Amino acid sequence: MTQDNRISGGQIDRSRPLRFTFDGIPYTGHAGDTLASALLANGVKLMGRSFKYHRPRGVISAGSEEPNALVELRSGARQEPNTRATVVELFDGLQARSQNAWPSLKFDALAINDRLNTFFTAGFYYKTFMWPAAFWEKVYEPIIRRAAGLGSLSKQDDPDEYDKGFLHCDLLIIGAGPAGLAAALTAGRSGARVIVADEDFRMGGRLNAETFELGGASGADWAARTVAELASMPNVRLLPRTTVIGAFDHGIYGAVERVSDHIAVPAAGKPRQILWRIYTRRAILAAGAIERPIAFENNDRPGIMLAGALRAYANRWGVAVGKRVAVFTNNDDGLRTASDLRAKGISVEVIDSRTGAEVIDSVGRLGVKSITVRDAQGTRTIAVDAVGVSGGWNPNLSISSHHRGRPVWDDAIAAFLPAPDGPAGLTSAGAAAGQMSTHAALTHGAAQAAAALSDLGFTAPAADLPPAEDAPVSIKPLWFVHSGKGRAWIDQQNDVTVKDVKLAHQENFRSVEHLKRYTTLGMATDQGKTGNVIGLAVMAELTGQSIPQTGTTIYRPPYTPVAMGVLAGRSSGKDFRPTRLTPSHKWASEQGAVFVEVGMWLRGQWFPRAGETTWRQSVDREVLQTRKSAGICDVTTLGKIDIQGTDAGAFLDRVYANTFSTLGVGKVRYGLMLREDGMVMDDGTTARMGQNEYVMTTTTANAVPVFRHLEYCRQVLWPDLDVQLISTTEAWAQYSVAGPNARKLLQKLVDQDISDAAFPYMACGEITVCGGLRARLFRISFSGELAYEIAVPTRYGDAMIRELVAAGQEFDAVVYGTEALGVMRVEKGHVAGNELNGQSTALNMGLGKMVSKKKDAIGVVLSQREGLVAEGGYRLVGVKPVDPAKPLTAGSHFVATGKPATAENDGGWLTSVVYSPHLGHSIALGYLKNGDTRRGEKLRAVNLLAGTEVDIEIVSPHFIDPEGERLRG
Amino acid sequence: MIINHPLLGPRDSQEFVYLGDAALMNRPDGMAEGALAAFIDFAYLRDNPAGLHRELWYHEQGDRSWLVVTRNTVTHEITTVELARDVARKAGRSK
Amino acid sequence: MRYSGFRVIREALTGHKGWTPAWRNPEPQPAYDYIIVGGGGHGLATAYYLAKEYKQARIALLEKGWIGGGNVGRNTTIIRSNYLLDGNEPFYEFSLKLWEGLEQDFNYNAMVSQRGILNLFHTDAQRDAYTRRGNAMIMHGADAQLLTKEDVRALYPFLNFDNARFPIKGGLAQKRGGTVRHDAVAWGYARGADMRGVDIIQNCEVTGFRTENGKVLGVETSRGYIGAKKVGVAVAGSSSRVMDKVHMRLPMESHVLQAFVSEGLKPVIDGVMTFGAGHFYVSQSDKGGLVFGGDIDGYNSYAQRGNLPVVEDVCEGGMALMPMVGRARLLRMWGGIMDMSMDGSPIIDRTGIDGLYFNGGWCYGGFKATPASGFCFAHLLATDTPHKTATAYRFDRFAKGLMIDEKGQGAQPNLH
Amino acid sequence: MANRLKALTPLGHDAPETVTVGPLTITENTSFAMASLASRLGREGDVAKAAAAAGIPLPGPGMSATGATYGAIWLGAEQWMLDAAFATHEDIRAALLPLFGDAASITEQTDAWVRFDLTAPDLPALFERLCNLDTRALPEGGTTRTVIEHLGCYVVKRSATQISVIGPRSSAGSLHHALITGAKSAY
Repeated sequence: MTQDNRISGGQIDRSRPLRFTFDGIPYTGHAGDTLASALLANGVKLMGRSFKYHRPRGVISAGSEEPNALVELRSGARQEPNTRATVVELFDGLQARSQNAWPSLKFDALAINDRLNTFFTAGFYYKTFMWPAAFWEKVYEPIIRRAAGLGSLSKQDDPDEYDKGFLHCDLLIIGAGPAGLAAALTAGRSGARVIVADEDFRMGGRLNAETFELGGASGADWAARTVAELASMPNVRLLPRTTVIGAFDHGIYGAVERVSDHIAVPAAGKPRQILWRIYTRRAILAAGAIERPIAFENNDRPGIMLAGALRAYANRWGVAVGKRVAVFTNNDDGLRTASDLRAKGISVEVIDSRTGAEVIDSVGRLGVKSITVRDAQGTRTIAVDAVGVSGGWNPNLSISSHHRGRPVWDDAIAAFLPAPDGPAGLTSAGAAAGQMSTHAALTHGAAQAAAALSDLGFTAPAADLPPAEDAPVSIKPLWFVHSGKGRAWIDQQNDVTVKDVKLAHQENFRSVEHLKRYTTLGMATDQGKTGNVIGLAVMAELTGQSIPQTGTTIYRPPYTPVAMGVLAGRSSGKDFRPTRLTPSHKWASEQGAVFVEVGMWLRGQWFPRAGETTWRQSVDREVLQTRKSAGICDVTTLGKIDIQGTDAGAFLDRVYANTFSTLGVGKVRYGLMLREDGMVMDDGTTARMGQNEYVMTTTTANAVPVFRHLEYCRQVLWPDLDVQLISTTEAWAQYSVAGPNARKLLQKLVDQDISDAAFPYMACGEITVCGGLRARLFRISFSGELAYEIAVPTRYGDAMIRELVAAGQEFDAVVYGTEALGVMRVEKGHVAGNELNGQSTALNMGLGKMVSKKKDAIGVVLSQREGLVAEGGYRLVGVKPVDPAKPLTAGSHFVATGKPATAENDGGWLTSVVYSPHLGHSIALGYLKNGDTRRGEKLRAVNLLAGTEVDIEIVSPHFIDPEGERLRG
Repeated sequence: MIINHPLLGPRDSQEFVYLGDAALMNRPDGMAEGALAAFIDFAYLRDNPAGLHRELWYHEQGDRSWLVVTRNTVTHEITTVELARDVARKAGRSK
Repeated sequence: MRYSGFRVIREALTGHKGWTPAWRNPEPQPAYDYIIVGGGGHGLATAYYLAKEYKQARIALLEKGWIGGGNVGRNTTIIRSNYLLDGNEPFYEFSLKLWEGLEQDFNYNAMVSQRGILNLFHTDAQRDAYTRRGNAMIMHGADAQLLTKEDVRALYPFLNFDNARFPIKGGLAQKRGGTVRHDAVAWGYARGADMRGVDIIQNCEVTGFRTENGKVLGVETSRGYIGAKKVGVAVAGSSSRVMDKVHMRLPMESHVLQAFVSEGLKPVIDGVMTFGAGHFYVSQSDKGGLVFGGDIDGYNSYAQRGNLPVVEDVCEGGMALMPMVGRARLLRMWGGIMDMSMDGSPIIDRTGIDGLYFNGGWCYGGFKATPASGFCFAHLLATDTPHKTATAYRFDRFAKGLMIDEKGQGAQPNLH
Repeated sequence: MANRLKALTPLGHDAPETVTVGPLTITENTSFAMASLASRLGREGDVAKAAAAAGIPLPGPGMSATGATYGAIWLGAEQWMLDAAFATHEDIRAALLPLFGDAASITEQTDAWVRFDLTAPDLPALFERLCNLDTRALPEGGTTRTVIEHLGCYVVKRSATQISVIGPRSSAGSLHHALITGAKSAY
């Protein structure tokens, strides 16, 4: 198709034609076009359908405020719903489709809703669809949901990358129109660090869309020259295609740079978009103003648009939207559209409401064909193919209200101005501050920059600004045309009409928030940028109050909708969070280990051997062989904290419920750490390596919170204790070697004597291995076997696992993973993550005797509250099935035999369940009410989720070696 | 938010972990008479003011210092930032 | 006026002239039997049930701004009763049952939509905890199902099953969970209460309580003194501010929770889903917007707005769970003030002052509790005894060591 | 150290790895041994004296410094990370203990970290995508711990064209990946 509506002029590159399709039909445009301007150049006015009534709609704006021209952009996994055609920079090969229409944009079946509009008033759905009760979910809602939404997601993974970053500046200037550029020049020349962000791909703002001159040059040329000068300044950073989305606390702004949205596919390694967090000392909002329409009957037909947009398409993009144009305005700015279009040879009729003339209706289903005008002479119909409407301009103050500051009304421009109590450090300049002429915008921009810089101690030289038009705002407010019974649209996307506001008023939804929520006014993808003030004005008239008395509209971030991908940045897929690898990871990978995520860590879960087809075979072998001979396990992930200082022992006495200051040098003790509320926070062993030197281990999960807690105790609670802390979790590769042959195995590697006499149970010390490598040895056991943990500098962790495996060969030693570790700790009756659930006390765990009441330790006092020590509370028990063949399930609840499985009979639950290959059946730990007195009792373990129940017997939680003979062996 | 660290200057609050009211430094003596009542008050009751709030932040991703930050809970404006250890000592906490 | 489909048709054909205000704007009377402070969901529901179920009269509800302007108007609309602990589950199940009959009860279509809630799990420990919880739910008369990874895949094939840092292993589902059109809940209760004679007084801020000999006499307000025999406070995030007027320190902190909605999209997500390896939960509204949220910002705040780090954290969770949402756009974000209690569970109790009652500490779970909270608070106000499903929600549970700590995080509100 | 074991680098190889992305070179540097030094309570003066005597610089907050044998990074109040050539100071703690006696707590840290040295003409272009640190304004020697891709890392500005990132060793791979993808995006 040819670009029939293309006229001369504009800032498009006619030497670079670009091909694109809309609803499958091929068109061409030019570099510098938006999708909207290119479609309009090709005579396409119908671009979408409205949300509720499926009314045919065209573009009404030339910017990000667009409510109507939403398309699905691109295809396949890159499909992008609800994209505003007015901000899509045209590229070669662009594909766009209309949305929310079926079977086609021109003939949309759901346009039936428009015929039934009298039933679909604001809030009608709250009053009906209630009978019969079951029908809402079965009948009504599915119909409504099918009709809901605008565009669609692809349901495929987004293939693009996104970046995030941080920028720092003295002054952020939001918007690069005349005010923003003048501010930037002033600031740039002062030497301050300046960032200028503009959502457009071409900086200049309205200067690119107007015909008036700045000091003899066209506005666009002046803008281009100024941008070039700014670009040459090393202290100025220009961010075109960058939308500042929100003002956050303490001068932090969010901004989205669209790096690759103007090309078909991002270059390799390059992001589609970047989220910049901009840290500013000052910011200036120079975001211009947004024109608003005047509501009249059937004011939503394709071809009826904002007057300023109409002339922007003509001036910037060389597009005549229509050949017979009407301009309906209540202010002088609308007249500019008429004069600019006439200068391009287009016939324009002006309906100026200030003379008493009004447009009262329009005709044309898929595009406006005529309007009805009422003036002193009466009513007449004018044939048109485009209408420009100007109801005045609203300062684009969105960001100034992000901290919930209330905008203030200004009668002179009949619009709200930015709140005086906006975000700290933010001022407004130019049209965003109500300075509407070009001259005012330039001088105000420069002045606001100078003021901000002066606050920061910079001296700004006076800017040499060109002379420019300085026309006053001449407006006589007209918000909506009072006429017949038809509908006049306020919120075009959500189909909110003047009538809806009237109904809301009638039903007492009069506060602005009620109005908004009841009618959905301003809730569409444009967030009411063009419509909100009109809605307020209608309500004001109905309540007999002024607009500011009726309320203000404040905006929330983001300024325009933001792709969720860019807010996630690179934290998606496998890179959602970093991965921590253990020192034996390389070796384990070579063995074909199965890994499991444990927090950020990847740990070996089990190590299958040839011939093993189920995980149980591997785990059973690892357990049995460890108990029979020896097993090796990487336990590096346990937190390690180096605690030194002359008061280190006293410190440990306060953070552990049990006593540590009495621990001898070269000894290890199991410690129980409570939260101040008396619940168990963590457990682990702490070794006394020297007089003033301890090494604490924490659980893998709590390494970070425990360290934080210890620092709190050290710095905040007892600031004069001589204690120093540092984490050494990563510094040491630590392996557990367990089983009857553990000593023999280790002795092959350890250079010193580790006989029971030389290195008894719960001993620790610094040793060397493999001919002189410094290492640490701890004789501790989680499995219940004779066991050691040996630590070597992490860089030798890989070599050490290989040494251990080699040394273990003669004993048929195995390497075991977290599953076998779990089996053995349950067999031994040690509590772990499932028991350390933050809801349990030491008493619950059967460790009440460890809580020393002779000293003031964290959590001791509150652990003694009546409800926590009362009879009948949960106590740790062991559980075995009466029939060994029956498997148990963790999370099953204890129910007395013969009682129904209801809450009254809920006796507790099975916390951890494993299959014990040693015993040949399932075993479990559990919390059972009064469990310490119920050994031998028979109950049921009920799992209602699976519909199973198992007869069980309550036993000691120590299934293996309750006397601890093995570990002392 | 930005916390003006007394040693390191302005740092993003993302580097910090928040604990709560700085009154959490006034841990009662667990061996004293009436300790239980004192601990219940200490652990569970808060002024929770709408306005100036002295609160504990931990520079977990920085220098691991605990800070007392005075911040307005309505505007989020931060007026003072001190090292918690100094504040604690001034308040008479020692060993 | 009774709402019905027939009424909608009749009004449509006669120009909608017959619709009357959904509630009146009465002037305050000098005194009432009951004053409810707070025109949020819980206050409105309390007034409604006090009038309807407990047949009380002379009730006023005082709201400092406009009704429904607090958290009932700014939440993620989820209803569920998938709680673990004995102190909570009967209450939330009672609430869910009230939701199930609510629209017919108050003659307003709040779009109660039981499309199910699914809590995903990613580790064996999470599976064990959800098994414990699911069983507890069923034992309390609620519904629960444990889904396998394949069950989840059948429901939501577009989730990240193959390239996940923390792979999905299954989920705990409650089919009766779902969503409700949040604003409509406030309006439905307001209209129902108004129809039963409750005076809903907007723009009336309580500035103090008048007491004598440990008994409440009435409230000072921005519109003058109003006497009352009993006063019930249900002001959520403002709880500490209001109760400070009688010098009561509460076991809670006020925190900001942000919530988010995307642009309208054709239906992709049928029910409610929570990610188990990050902070993200999501549903899709009847209008097509993805409604989602995550964790609280984590610092005390009364600002009703949050900051970017949490926005980013939530979207990271969203992308990790369903990578298709990269190209969906976040449309709007907002912040509500949560009355975060010290154990993550609420309080519905008497206070040290005779005739003054308190309802709060809802954390970020207040919306789903709205009907039962109102019902139980009305019960307490009318009978001076706790409702049988709310007996654990007492102030003294902290002193006694009877915390209801679902997450096991202890006395740190920002971790609940 | 006399033993028969073979050490691996943090990235899991026999020798340190070097990667080039456009103008940027990322080098895994294993040539330094590290230990933390924390002054005992009230012994700050002794620590300062001992350090001065041994030629060990103890820089102030947010800074690092290099001496003849030892370099130092400020970690926190009265706490530093000292480094020295691995070849001569593999057992760095043993070397430091006699210098400070009981005035300081010293903990070996060599293997807790991975150090990447990044060299490029315009490093801020990369670092603005990695962390919230104004590397343009940071002075030479400026050093701070901050977050890179969820990981707590020390960033040490050695010169306008060289910055070291010292991160947790177990996440060396993830950190390396983040540096490379960031570089591909930035350059």
